[in-house]
Amino acid sequence: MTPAPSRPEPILEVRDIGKAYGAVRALQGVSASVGAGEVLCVLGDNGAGKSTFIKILAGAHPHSEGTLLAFGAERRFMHPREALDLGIATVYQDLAVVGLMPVWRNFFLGAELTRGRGPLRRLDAARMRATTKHELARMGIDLRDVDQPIGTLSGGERQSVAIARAVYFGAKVVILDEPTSALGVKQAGVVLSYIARARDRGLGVVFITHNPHHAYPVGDRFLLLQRGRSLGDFAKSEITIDEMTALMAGGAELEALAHELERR
Amino acid sequence: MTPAPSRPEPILEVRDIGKAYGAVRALQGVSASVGAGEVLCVLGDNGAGKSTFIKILAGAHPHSEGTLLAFGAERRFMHPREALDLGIATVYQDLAVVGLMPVWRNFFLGAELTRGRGPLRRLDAARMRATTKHELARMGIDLRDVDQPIGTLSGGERQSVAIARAVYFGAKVVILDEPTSALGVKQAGVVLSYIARARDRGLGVVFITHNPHHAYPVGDRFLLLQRGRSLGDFAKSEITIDEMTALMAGGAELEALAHELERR
Amino acid sequence: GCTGTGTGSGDGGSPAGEPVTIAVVTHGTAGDAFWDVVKSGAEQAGTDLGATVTYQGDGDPVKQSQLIEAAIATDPDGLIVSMANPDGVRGAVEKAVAAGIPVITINSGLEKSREFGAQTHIGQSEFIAGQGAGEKLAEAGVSNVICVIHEAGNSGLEERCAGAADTVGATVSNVQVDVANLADAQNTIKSKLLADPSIDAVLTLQTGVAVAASQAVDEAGSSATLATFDVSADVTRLILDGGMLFAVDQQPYSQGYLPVSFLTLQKRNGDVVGGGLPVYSGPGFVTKENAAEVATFAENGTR
Amino acid sequence: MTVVVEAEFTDRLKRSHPLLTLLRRPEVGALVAAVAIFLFFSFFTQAFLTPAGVSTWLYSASLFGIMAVAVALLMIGGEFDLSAGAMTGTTGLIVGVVTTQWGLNLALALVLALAVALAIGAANAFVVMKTGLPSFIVTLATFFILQGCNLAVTKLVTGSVAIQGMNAVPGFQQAKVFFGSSFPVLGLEVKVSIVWWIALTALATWVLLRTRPGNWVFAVGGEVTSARQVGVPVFRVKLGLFMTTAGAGWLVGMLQLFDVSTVQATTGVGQEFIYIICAVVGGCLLTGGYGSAIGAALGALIYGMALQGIVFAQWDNNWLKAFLGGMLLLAVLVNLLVRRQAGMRS
Amino acid sequence: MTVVVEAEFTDRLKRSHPLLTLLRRPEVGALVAAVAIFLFFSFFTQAFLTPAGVSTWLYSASLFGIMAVAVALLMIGGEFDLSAGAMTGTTGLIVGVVTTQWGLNLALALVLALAVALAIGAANAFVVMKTGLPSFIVTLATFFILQGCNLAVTKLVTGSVAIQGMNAVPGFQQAKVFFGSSFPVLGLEVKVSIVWWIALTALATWVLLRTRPGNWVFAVGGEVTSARQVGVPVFRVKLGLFMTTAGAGWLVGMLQLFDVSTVQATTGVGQEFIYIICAVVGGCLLTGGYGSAIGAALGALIYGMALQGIVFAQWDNNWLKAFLGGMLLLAVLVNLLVRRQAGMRS
Ligand SMILES: Nc1ncnc2c1ncn2[C@@H]1O[C@H](COP(=O)(O)OP(=O)(O)OP(=O)(O)O)[C@@H](O)[C@H]1O
Ligand SMILES: Nc1ncnc2c1ncn2[C@@H]1O[C@H](COP(=O)(O)OP(=O)(O)OP(=O)(O)O)[C@@H](O)[C@H]1O
Ligand SMILES: [Mg+2]
Ligand SMILES: [Mg+2]
Repeated sequence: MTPAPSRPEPILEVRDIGKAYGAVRALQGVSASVGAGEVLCVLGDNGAGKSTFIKILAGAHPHSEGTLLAFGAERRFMHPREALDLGIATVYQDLAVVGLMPVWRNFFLGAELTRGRGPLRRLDAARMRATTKHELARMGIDLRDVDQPIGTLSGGERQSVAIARAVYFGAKVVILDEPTSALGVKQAGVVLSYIARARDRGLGVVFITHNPHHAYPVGDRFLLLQRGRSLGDFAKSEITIDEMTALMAGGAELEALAHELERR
Repeated sequence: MTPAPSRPEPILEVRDIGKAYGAVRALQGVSASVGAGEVLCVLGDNGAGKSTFIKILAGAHPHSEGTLLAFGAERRFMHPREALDLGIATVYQDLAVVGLMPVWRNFFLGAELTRGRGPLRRLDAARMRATTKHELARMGIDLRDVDQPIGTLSGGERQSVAIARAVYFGAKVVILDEPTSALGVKQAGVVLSYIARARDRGLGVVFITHNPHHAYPVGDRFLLLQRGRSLGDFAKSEITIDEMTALMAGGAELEALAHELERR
Repeated sequence: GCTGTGTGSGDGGSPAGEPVTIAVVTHGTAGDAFWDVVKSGAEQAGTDLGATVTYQGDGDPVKQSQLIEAAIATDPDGLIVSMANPDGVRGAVEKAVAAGIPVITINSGLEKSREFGAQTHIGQSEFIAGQGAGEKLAEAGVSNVICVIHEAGNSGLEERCAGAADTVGATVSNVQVDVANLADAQNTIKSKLLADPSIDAVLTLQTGVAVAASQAVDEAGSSATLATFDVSADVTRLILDGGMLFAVDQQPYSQGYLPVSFLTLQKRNGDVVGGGLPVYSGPGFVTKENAAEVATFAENGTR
Repeated sequence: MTVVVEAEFTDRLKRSHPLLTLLRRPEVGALVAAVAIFLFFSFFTQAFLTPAGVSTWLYSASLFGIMAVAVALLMIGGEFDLSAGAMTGTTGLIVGVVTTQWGLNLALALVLALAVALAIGAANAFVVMKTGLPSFIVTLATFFILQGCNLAVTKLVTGSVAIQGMNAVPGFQQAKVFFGSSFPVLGLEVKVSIVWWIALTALATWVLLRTRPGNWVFAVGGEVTSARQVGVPVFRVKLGLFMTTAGAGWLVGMLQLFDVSTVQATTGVGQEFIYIICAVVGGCLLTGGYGSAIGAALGALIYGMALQGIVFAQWDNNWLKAFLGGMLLLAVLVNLLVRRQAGMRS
Repeated sequence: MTVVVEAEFTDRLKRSHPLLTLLRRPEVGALVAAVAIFLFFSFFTQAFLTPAGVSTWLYSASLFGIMAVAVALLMIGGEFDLSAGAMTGTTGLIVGVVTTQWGLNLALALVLALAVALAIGAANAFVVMKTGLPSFIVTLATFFILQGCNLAVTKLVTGSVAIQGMNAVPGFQQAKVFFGSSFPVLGLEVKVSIVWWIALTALATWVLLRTRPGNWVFAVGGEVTSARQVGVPVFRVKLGLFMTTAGAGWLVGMLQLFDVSTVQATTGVGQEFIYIICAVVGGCLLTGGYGSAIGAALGALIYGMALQGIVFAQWDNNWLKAFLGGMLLLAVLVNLLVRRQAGMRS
């Protein structure tokens, strides 16, 4: 688990990358990379630019400064399709599901299974239903009915669908934006084990979370963002969980807080 | 901090309450109560019915079975307005903000400050802006501009606005549905200290979370839900954090999991 | 009203080369087959006489008034107005008269033309035309007539039906269809014929609807007599084939052509034509006898 | 390592009769409303159920229905096309003008008109997608432009505002077989447009429910950002939808042209809302992402039956619009009621 | 205990010129488009800038504008009212019929028409809110019903399709002072409707931006569940908006009636979309929650200027619709461009 002295070849790499939304500079001068079999955790305060960072990697927004390298070649994704085609699967913070569509259609959206050929090529609904049910069951979610609109699921159930989908389709890189935030203890555990397993299968994983207890066990490298800028990109050997927590919390007030809560 | 032998008079109480959405029984036979100066934590898996539970308390959905007592009188809220008027303020999981409206208008929505009287009664925009800025600053969020549409804030920033609003307006009871899930370490700490302070001021607090580490320090009573049913309503003295975590995770697999993550 | 910017003589041949601008504002909506021929007539007169003619139309009296006032603002040498709803354009017309612009009314509004200060009226009111059609149908001995209104609430069309009902001496019921959907207009007429087999005459008020009605009569297996207002190549063909009894021809072309030439003459030669009395542009009937000669004109879009 | 999962079902599902699943289809309300209107007019009028009567309202419904199905697809995909009505006029006028005035070969003229329609559809899609303006506004502009051009160009070329002499064009009778003929079935005179209507509804249903592009239509209409994020080719899907609608406009234009063998400059104006009404009565959401082709076809059937039924009933024609309005309201209310009964969320 | 907060600003904001804040108002695009159209016609036509010309297009704009402002409020509140156009006819016809046919006192007739309008507005709101049906469909049904009743009742009572003899009604001249008069200002003949228009725009702007109900309008249009959850009286707000629109319909009905002293059964039909166009050109979102009253007024100004400008320019009126369509597209594109320049998200 200790980082190998020679890091794997990066699959995704950004150099001095930046992004502005109109007048707001959401991200500037951030550099980081993730290799095969590596987990890059992105940590930071609210509004630090984490979602913006992964949206650039996922092709949801093109970056406005710096360079992005995917598999060694410079790229500027204009459409998520381009990233997906390279094997980069993403779970967005807002999940990217279509509320009115059944769960199974959401699961396979954009990568539907088909039967037959030519004009008779049609959806293989039975297989998609079964796969969806199975993949969700593996995450500890037993849905009564994969035909119900995904909008009627609870927040955590929806998140689980999005994660199961990304893991199922993620070919080379899986990007997860706060996947555990809405999850129960059990489901969060399952997601973490998924991340570990994806890593072990040689996938690169980019994992955003606010919970140092979720990040530290699975992460190999930690990118800390603050107000759109990088505080550094640390290997696990370079930082302890407590240092990390302190950096994320922006000071030592946390200890005081813990006492505060108990006082009445 | 240990629960007093005699519990305070309940402000909000439910008995055998239940709710069905069409064919889905989201909640059944749940009883619990919260008194002044008490924190009731609601814990449970994804889809356990936590959000449904608080939506009943908040008046967002009327319940379909059982009884709800507010301040000793039986009620069936048909509109959130009715709950608000009794001094019950809620932070919904989906935040209840209007994306296109400026932050300060969202903060005061439904309870706007005004100046002048009669036909000249008008919004006191300056005071609302200042208050918003101040209340958010107290939570550790420094917004560049309270006039920007709240939809352009990051997920956590938006959550902070919703929480700050509920705490500011909560007169008797504050209900929080996973308020810390999208928050950074610092902001989560601030929210917890808010809960503690509200409790100390004699407010009742209903607090939903997936994080036992967030729940245990501030909670007085713990309602555990599973698949729409109650696993029990425990006082803090009756349960330890580890028991609680185990109950929430539905077993002892968690230990195994922690090891799993480290293995490569 | 005289803009008097011109250099005087444009083309040496014409009696007077003085530039003349004439504004036409009717209550016809753009694309209406009848008013389109009026427009053609007015524009042709403009070309023939070397006058500039502008044409506008709107069926809503408020909007028509606005168009008239806009026309007044351009200070034309003459104004031509149709008055389906005389009260509605009264203010605007009187304003033009007060501004010294000679006004001629056309088509409908004969009764009020003089009162409002117009010099003369050209054309024939829709009601009179309807009466003419009614008489013709009465000659054919019909007893149960439907009158097909292709634009709900259009007062001109209502007047035509009312006029026909006035003289036909038979039951007349109005049927509404949508001129923008001829295929469905055909359905509606067919439905009506099926619902009431005693219907023995169909009076349409527009050429396209007339064609649709002839098919509807065929498909419903009805033997109803067909008649229409206005003329087109298809209608003359129907008349020649015996599929239609007659077409009322209000000669819209002259309703456009004549007032423009009158006003041009007045400007260039001081002639005030009509002597304060109305000029009737109709009535004309196209029947099997004269259909062949009318057909050639109809193909040019001038009938 | 595997996380052990118990997937046993609890008693949280009250009931789940298979019939109920069927009852939750979007078109079920429209079906009930259609049956009600059918029974009503069958009962209260003489001519409604006669063979001639049936073929009249079926034909009436088919012309609305073809467009309604296309418009429904587009609406499910989250867009409107207000130029759909005027398009039926434009295509008819193109064929009319180039054949009667310029003597072009009829088959060529048909292809030309189709090409123009598809190009306009593509232009709509292009402007909507590239500018992000709402399609309601963009296609409203297209509608105005088409309406103006229909009139002005027709007038310019033919000197009048309607096409005359279509049936003298060589090949007219052959083309009429496809677009304007009718044939007897069980004593009914069935117009060929009814065949087109049924075929297109079936095809659209199949595409929507059983193919990938159909899946994408729901996705782009339901949540366009999400669809884009999971890699759905949003632009291509919307382009296809706008072009389908335009193509349907061409088809209806031809059906009308060859039926009455004339076309006027005002053809189709105002019809665009009828298509939307049919789609909504048939259970499509105005906000997109939900609906069905069969529903839209049923919506058109309701509209056609009501329109002709009112005539059969010989009600005072001046009230026509008021009756239609009342029926529209009734149909959507029945629709709502049925869906609520089936335990759906509206 | 207090959490220490450093609220210092970082360099994450690129620029924040106060002018930019102004430039982000919804109506700014419409303002630019209006200026462009004004300059265009001032430059290319003679009559546009003459006093008579100005008062013509101002008057034309004012009638659209009054409704557009009301419709814009409703649209910001997340609803449509397609019966708004027919309502101008209904109210005018009510006054016309009861005074000229039944001899009712004019003042009473005015109040009666207003009451009917408000009741219809309330009925719209009621059906929309209680059934959850989209207002687009509900008010479309209302539109049909009004259109049918306008025609049928008018014919029934008066025997024709227009009201005649209004100016013989006692009190007509007095009422005309409020609704149909005009007075000279700096050489312009200013119709009183222009005063109404400006006053209503100012009032609507004040209500929207400076009062609690205005705040709620944005909220119910932007996110109705959220609004309900924070205690906004959603029903009351929507009720108020529908009634405001109906009331504006009454006002415009009266302005038209007393201007030309007649009203036809078809009055207002088809105008409802022009109001929506004006609101959208003025920067309102079709999906609700965003827009401005001034913007809608500017949209109406653009429309009025274009409509009359085309007349002044003496372009062939067959092309009128095509020009209007082109201008509509241009106006929304300019709008978009300006807003993008100002760094807004569309
Ligand atoms: N579409 C947008 N338009 C304008 N500003 C935006 C937009 N999206 C994000 N921002 C701003 O950019 C900054 C970074 O946002 P981002 O969503 O990347 O934060 P984050 O690190 O993911 O926060 P969180 O932990 O709360 O999810 C925030 O200040 C936010 O207000
Ligand atoms: N509007 C709805 N219609 C139908 N079913 C619903 C609806 N809302 C919730 N449900 C169902 O009710 C159950 C309980 O949902 P609820 O949102 O209360 O769960 P939760 O405990 O808050 O979960 P989470 O931790 O994931 O937020 C879930 O199974 C969900 O699918
Ligand atoms: Mg984020
Ligand atoms: Mg929840």
